[in-house]
Amino acid sequence: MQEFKSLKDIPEQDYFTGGSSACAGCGPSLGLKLALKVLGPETIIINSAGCMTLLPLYPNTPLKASWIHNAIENAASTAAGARHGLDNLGNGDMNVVVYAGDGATYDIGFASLSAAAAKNERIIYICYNNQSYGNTGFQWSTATPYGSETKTTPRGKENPTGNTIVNKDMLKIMGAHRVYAATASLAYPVDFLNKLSRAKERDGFSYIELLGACTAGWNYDPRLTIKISKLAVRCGMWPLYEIEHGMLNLNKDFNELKPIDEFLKMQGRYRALPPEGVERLQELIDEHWAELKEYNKQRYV
Amino acid sequence: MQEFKSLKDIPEQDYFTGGSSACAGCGPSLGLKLALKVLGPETIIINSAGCMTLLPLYPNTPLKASWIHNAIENAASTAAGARHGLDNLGNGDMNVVVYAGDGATYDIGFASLSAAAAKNERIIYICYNNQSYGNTGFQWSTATPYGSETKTTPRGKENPTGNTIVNKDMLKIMGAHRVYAATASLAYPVDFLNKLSRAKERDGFSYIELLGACTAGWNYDPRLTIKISKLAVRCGMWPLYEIEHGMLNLNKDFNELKPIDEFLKMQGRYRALPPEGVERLQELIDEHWAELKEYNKQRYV
Amino acid sequence: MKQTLVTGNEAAAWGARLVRAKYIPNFPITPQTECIETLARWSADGELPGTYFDRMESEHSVMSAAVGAAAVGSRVFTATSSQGLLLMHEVLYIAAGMRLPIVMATISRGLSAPVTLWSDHNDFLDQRDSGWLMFHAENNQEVLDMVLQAYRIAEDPRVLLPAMVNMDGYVLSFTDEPIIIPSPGQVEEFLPKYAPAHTIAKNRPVTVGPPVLEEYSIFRAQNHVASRNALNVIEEVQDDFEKIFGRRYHLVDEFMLEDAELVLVTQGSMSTTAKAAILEMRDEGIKVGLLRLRIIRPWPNEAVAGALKDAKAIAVIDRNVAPGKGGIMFPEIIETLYNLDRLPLVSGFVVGLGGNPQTESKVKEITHKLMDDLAAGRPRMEWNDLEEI
Amino acid sequence: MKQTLVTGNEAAAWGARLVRAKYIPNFPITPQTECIETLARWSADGELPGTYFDRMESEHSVMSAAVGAAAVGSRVFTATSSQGLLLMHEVLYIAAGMRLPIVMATISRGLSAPVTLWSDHNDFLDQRDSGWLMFHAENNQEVLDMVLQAYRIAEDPRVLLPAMVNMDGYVLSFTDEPIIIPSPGQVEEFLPKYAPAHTIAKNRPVTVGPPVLEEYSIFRAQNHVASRNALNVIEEVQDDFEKIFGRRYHLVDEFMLEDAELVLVTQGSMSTTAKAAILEMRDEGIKVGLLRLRIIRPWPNEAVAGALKDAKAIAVIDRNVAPGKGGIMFPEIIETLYNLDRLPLVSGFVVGLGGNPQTESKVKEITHKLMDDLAAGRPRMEWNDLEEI
Amino acid sequence: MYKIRIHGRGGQGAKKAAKMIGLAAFKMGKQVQDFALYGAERRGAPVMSFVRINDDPILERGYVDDPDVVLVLDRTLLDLVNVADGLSENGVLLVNSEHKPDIDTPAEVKNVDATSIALDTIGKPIFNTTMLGALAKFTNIISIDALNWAIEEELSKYPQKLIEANKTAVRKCYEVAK
Amino acid sequence: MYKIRIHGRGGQGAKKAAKMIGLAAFKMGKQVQDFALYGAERRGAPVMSFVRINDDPILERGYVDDPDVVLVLDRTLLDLVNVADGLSENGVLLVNSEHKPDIDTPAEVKNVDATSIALDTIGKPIFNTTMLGALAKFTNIISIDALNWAIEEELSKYPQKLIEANKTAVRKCYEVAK
Amino acid sequence: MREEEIPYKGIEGIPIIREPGSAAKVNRGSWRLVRPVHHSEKCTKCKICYIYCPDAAINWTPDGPEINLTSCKGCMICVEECPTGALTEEKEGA
Amino acid sequence: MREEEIPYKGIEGIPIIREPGSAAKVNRGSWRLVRPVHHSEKCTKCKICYIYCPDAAINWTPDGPEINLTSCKGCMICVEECPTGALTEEKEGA
Ligand SMILES: Cc1ncc(C[n+]2csc(CCOP(=O)(O)OP(=O)(O)O)c2C)c(N)n1
Ligand SMILES: Cc1ncc(C[n+]2csc(CCOP(=O)(O)OP(=O)(O)O)c2C)c(N)n1
Ligand code: SF4
Ligand code: SF4
Ligand code: SF4
Ligand code: SF4
Ligand code: SF4
Ligand code: SF4
Ligand SMILES: [Mg+2]
Ligand SMILES: [Mg+2]
Repeated sequence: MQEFKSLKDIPEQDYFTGGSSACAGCGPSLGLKLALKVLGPETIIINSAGCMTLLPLYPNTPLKASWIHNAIENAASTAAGARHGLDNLGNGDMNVVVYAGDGATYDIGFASLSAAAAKNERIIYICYNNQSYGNTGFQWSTATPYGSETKTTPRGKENPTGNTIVNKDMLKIMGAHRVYAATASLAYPVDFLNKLSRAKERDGFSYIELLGACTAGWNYDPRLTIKISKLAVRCGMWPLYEIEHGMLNLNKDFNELKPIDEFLKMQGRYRALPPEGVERLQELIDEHWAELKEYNKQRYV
Repeated sequence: MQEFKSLKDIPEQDYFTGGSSACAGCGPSLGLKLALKVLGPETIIINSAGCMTLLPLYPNTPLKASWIHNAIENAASTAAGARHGLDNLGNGDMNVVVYAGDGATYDIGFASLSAAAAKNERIIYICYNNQSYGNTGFQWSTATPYGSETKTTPRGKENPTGNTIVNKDMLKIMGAHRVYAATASLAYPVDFLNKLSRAKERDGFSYIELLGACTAGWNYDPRLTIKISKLAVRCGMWPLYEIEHGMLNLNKDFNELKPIDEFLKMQGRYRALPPEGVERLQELIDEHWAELKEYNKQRYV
Repeated sequence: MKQTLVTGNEAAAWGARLVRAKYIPNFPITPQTECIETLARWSADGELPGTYFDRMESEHSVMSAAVGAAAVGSRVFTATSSQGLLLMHEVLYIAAGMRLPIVMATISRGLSAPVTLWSDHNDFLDQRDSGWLMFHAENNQEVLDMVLQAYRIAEDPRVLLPAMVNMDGYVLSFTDEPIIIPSPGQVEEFLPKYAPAHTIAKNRPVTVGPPVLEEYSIFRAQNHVASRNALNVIEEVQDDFEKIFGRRYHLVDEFMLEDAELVLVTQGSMSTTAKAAILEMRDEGIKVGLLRLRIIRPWPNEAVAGALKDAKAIAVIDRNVAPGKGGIMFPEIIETLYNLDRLPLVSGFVVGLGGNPQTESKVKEITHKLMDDLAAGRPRMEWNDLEEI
Repeated sequence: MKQTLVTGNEAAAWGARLVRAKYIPNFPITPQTECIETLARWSADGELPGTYFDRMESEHSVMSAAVGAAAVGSRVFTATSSQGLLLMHEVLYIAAGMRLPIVMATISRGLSAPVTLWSDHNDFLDQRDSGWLMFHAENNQEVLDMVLQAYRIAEDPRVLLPAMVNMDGYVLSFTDEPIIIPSPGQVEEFLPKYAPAHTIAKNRPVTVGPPVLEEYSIFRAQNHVASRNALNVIEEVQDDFEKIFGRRYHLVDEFMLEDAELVLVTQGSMSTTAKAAILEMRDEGIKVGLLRLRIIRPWPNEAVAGALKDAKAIAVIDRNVAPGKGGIMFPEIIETLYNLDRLPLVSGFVVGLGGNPQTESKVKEITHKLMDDLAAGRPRMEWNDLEEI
Repeated sequence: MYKIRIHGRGGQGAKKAAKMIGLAAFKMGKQVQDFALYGAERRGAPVMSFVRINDDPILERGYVDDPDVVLVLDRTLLDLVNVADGLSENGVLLVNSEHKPDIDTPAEVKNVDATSIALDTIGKPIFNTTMLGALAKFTNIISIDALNWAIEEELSKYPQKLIEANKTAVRKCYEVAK
Repeated sequence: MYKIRIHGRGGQGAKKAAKMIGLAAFKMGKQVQDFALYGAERRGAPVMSFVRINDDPILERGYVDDPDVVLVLDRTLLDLVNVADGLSENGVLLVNSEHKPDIDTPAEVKNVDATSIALDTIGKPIFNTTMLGALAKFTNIISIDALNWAIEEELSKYPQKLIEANKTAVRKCYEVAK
Repeated sequence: MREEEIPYKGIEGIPIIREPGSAAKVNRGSWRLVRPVHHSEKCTKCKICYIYCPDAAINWTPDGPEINLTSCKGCMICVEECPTGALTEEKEGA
Repeated sequence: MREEEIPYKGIEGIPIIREPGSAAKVNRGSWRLVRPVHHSEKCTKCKICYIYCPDAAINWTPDGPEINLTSCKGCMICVEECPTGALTEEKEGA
């Protein structure tokens, strides 16, 4: 297994170019660029309809690897087909990697994902989570955090909170599928690429969820993509951890979390979240963090 | 909350009649009959395509409650619609109850189920699990246990084991959705009905999974439906437990499990499972049981 | 009458608001998003009292939830496009078979693969066997009016079928046009409370969606007859509609057909451009007119035949294609003409796939080609927008 | 030649086995189950070396996985019916748009709601805009032969489109008939290894399924042309097929048409019964013949027109219905006749929905009605199987 | 064309019996077609299956409502189903029963105690195959040899012992039937 | 018919500007139509929007390729896009710029420094509304009153202060433009 | 039937079932190969048979279980589960 | 074009992209309002800017980062993240 110790270790070879129509400063694009450094050109990225679908735009693509966009709800099953197709043709050494949004993953494509995981297909499933249906203009998904405004959870006279539904605990759910499941952050590329590198060696299904900071949807200055990604980790909004065989491993531990406020005020989507909302969100984060601390290095799910 | 202490407590009123085309001795039919005793006539059963779909056959139905069969993959979303439809028309006191097979629940309808759970819709979701696609003639689902023969996992020269995939741990997965999740058995009707009774009072989503012994598919004499259901519990194949707020509660504890062999030899589907297969299955059961024992009354997921 | 500048998406949302739809399950897809976002805003602002705005996990689930709510007697609205419409395809048949008068705005967009975001009519027409009533608007006013009428027609006891109101993506959905938005009182007068007799209610246990044996043909026939009934209901409704709103619609939209020798048959927003082109061609002395199909199901056979019977040549302009076959409406038009005494020449044109704009000059080109065909006595099958090939 | 008694489902499974399909994603649905169960048994017994039999979680996923495997150059087979076919509807368009020559057996069954398990053709015909090649077999031998031919046609570089082979549920799928099962060697001679140039491979990175802008029409046109190309390929293939297997098929199946004044147009297994009825009616001196549509897409326009051009009256027998419209094949037949010099009278019959059996006496009744229509000079639209109404 | 209808109950192998008749006739060079009525073939539920046998290709499809022979696998069905439906005076109605049942039909009614024969020979009530012996005896449409072949073909996945027992049962039934 | 095309960059409000022109003209009793080119309206990406204004119902649809007026919200676009495309000698090309740009077009070229005006009056570079003041000045197609109404209508969800500031910016721009 | 002659049947033409429990009248006794017979003298009225009958073919009466032979499919669960032997199996048509 | 005249374009008529990385030639510099400027004297070659550029618009060379202005959309991540101030922001077209 390739292991990276620092930024300097990260391969200099890129299999991703500029020229896409993603927003300037797009987090998910960066995630894919980084991932391909580990995955290399003999990789098929299976993409679900979402922002990333517009990376290639006929007749051009920024990818130096292969790509299949089928539909929004079927990345995992498309990947299973590609996997077995390759294996039967003697190309078992090619990587089959899903790169799917949170809407595709948590919602519309979840049956397909769950089945591929249950069957332990040899696939790496990366969910780039921008906490919304980004490509359609930022609507609510079950990955949208409490208190976030989206186009379908706008604040209004009768509902100042925006989204009132607590997002699915996908890591736990995937952990309960007995697969390798991990979170990752753009601000911790070494950690991300090590997880990928590990997933690549596994003889089965791996699920990696990358927080995909989204300048357009979260409504922040694109220059802040990395800062916000880091802050998400630091304030416990996006803890870095992994689950394998039900055991929890907290990758970045902190004695104290930064208050969520700092994270919120950088982003338009939380503008006007009333103080009660902020409090409630802080509570949810604290509870989750406490749970992670308590079960670190233990059976978790 | 209505609570039952013994068989004698169980209501004498039935909202289910004979005359269906289910097999003689059908476990899932019995489950529905029992459930309706607690649910009563102001209940809408939302059914996914499966064996139970044939209970009503135009122009007759054994139900004295309402029924919607929409398709196979959408019981939970149909139920969500019915729930909100009723609520908006001032019929919030009617029960909306899914009665869906394991194939519909674990596989094709899982995205729909997961979303309704994530949104904590006020629905009782009962999965009657006959460990296969029963209505189509007993094919494999992700609920099929290791070692079972089905029509799509037949034993053969190259594969004497039949099904080699360990079934999804659905209780844990649903527990990770932060809802009430419980198993139930036909041989423990008091336990089953108490769980239902409790679910009925909850202001949110409940998931109850009932082992639905299937005379035709499991290939046993119909008279044994209750015996087999009881044995499944006694040998740890189908432990009775519930999860709420992540806490585990083992409803029937035993000092020692009966060996699985006893359960297997009653059923045609395990006939010819080689000894290694039986051993592996026993191992899986023992591991699961040990886990349940260890985490009883503690945070489990 | 209040006139306001709104997009087609907003017009559809206004329709849902005015009919007091009680349940709005939804899932986003370009170019439908603005419609549901408008409803989300209204909902958050308390402007849709008693209505539940339900964010679902897929369009399959949207239509499933719609069926669930309609089966308990709720008035339901939703909207979708393209892949979303295809994903709910299975459930569309079910909703119609159950005879549940759900109304859905469809915002047309071409189908994958390859992916396009722009409009053509393949997604909408793909539903033409499903049993739904299918209406297609030309402009934003018609979008709103059609939603209002759709509920009235769909909920009529002689019909009881779900209805789709289609608008072209972008060209209508994202274009502001001034339209008259009626008052809630007017709409209430036009469309009373929905009080179905065949759905589940308290003290009325019903089994919805059972299997059947030989009776299957009968139920299918009833679905068919109910749809045919809608033709009368549609005409009937116009009196009330005109009385209340001052506007009136017909089974088909006839434009300068009285003396037309050449007729263009169109659908949706491209009809507007075609009308402009026709006005100009009329100035040049070309006797050309237009028939706009605004109702696809039930198929208004007699109205179409009546409108076309005097034409010498007809261009059926299909903004869609069935690969291996051709334009989808082409055979339906031909069928409608087949038993006329004198048969016009009919040429087929496949145009505007994946949003290729249909300009006036393209319409003129088609008309001239049709004139050539008439002169040569030989119809053609033509594809537009392939210049780059 | 080995002849064996097999069901239609088994015949399709034999097809998949003989073509050495490498990947078989599947999901059970009545009446398709026996087909995949047969393959499951063979797979467990090691009789499908190098083939992966993949139990999926839904038909949507089945077709998605099929696309995934085909996109990396694998030869793929699957089978489904009814609700399953509708659930994968969205992905069918995608598979065709991507030009992936997947072959799928469809086992026709009526659509919900209400639920029926029995056969009609609504599920199959619902796919007619999807871009797939669509073949419909009359008996079990044709099922097997069509699967073999489907791969050869679909994989031809002039075509590169997925293909459906339809059989009627129960009537074929569950009926044993003696058929000739060719040897693996013969099939290998007929159908070489699949070696596509447009799919992903080692050292050949390809982007499959990107969004496009204006080029959309071009790709749709290419899908159309590829499908039209198949008409030639189908005819070409017959020589090889006959050489190797000793049988030959045509674009359409003509039965006693030479001097027929009355023609019945049918599809699928009911054609067999109709042929029996025709033989008897011929004995009575009635000049009746039959045209069986065995290829629906691409639409064999000229073959159909050629076969029908001398008829005086035609009964289009549709085992399907588009509610609000009528029989689905009716307009396509009419369209095909429209430019003939002399137009036959055409009546439409909707029959056999939800499996209502089409007996010889029903066929005779239809023929007599057609004679009445001819005498009266007035076509009709008729529904069978509504006696109980 | 020769048409056979079989009445049985779910679980009694009416479908298998039809297939075996088909196989046997096919072996004898005939064109054949066999199938079962679908629906609720639940254990115990009355079911039917059908066979058509012909020299030329078979152009008929669907249920057989004018059978030449009717086989009734389970005597208790006589009270529930009109098994004689469509039988003419040339027809044969063959019932698995100890005693000749009293049935109102123009056809010839025959009986054979296939259940006992099966219990004696196979040791299990596999009367669906067993009864085919009587069919061979009464109709000439299939020979015992062809039946033996059909049994081997259809039961090829089972132990040879069982196959032989089935053959014995069929032969015994052929001999006993009168 | 009067046709307007607006060039801007994703994030600069070209679509909103078109809507406001539409609203203003509509207020003045005209038939109107406004829409934006769809595609990648990513921040910074060159985008367009369109308005049609007419006395009679508008029968044209689709992009405007023969505009009467073109508005350019961002001077840097001049190097990237042929903003003058389709303009005739009767047309007006109005650019948000300190200096009169040098553009090869038969149309009249005007400039106004809407960005500075916006910064002065609104305190933010909201130059899309601001520029409409100049449009009113140069074209007579919309009045300042109608624009004020449009601003109130379109910004009704925002604080009154912002609305007033926008109005001031528009008036200022109207006055300054020449 | 000519298309134009098909009558519209209103609510009767909609595939719903409006008579709850109507299946009770369907004779599923025809599936039975064996039947349960009740012997009240041995019966303790424990209700076990009543609870476990999957076809609700056992009515509970003050006198104990009453078997409804229209609905009883003869699965023998009641016989199997009866703790006292108060239910026995008998061959049908014997 | 008459239907019968539409040419069949073989593989060229299939919607796939066969030139990997072809988007590199697309000018996304047109989106830029500000541009990053590199000052080698301050650069420690820490690679941070290179790693974090979402558009792979920074090539890594032995001399440190090299900005590709065809691809750079001007997001300013590199400027923001550069720990030494070796990258600065400059207005486009100024
Ligand atoms: C069946 C279907 N429904 C809806 C859409 C519209 N759609 C395209 S992208 C998208 C958003 C997907 O969200 P996510 O998976 O989170 O990816 P993101 O856009 O955020 O990158 C949606 C809803 C679609 N393509 N297909
Ligand atoms: C989309 C779709 N695919 C397949 C089917 C066929 N089908 C009907 S019932 C059934 C089995 C369902 O299994 P399960 O949910 O476990 O219920 P069971 O039959 O075991 O009661 C299947 C696959 C269907 N009705 N719809
Ligand atoms: S909307 Fe968000 S995720 Fe999508 S391209 Fe823009 S920044 Fe990236
Ligand atoms: S197959 Fe099993 S679940 Fe289905 S009706 Fe029979 S016993 Fe019940
Ligand atoms: S189970 Fe036996 S003892 Fe108990 S009530 Fe029934 S018959 Fe009586
Ligand atoms: S035999 Fe079975 S169906 Fe009959 S009463 Fe007993 S339990 Fe019920
Ligand atoms: S981040 Fe700054 S210091 Fe580091 S390599 Fe880039 S320019 Fe040099
Ligand atoms: S400004 Fe953004 S796009 Fe340009 S080089 Fe820096 S990080 Fe890359
Ligand atoms: Mg997202
Ligand atoms: Mg099941």
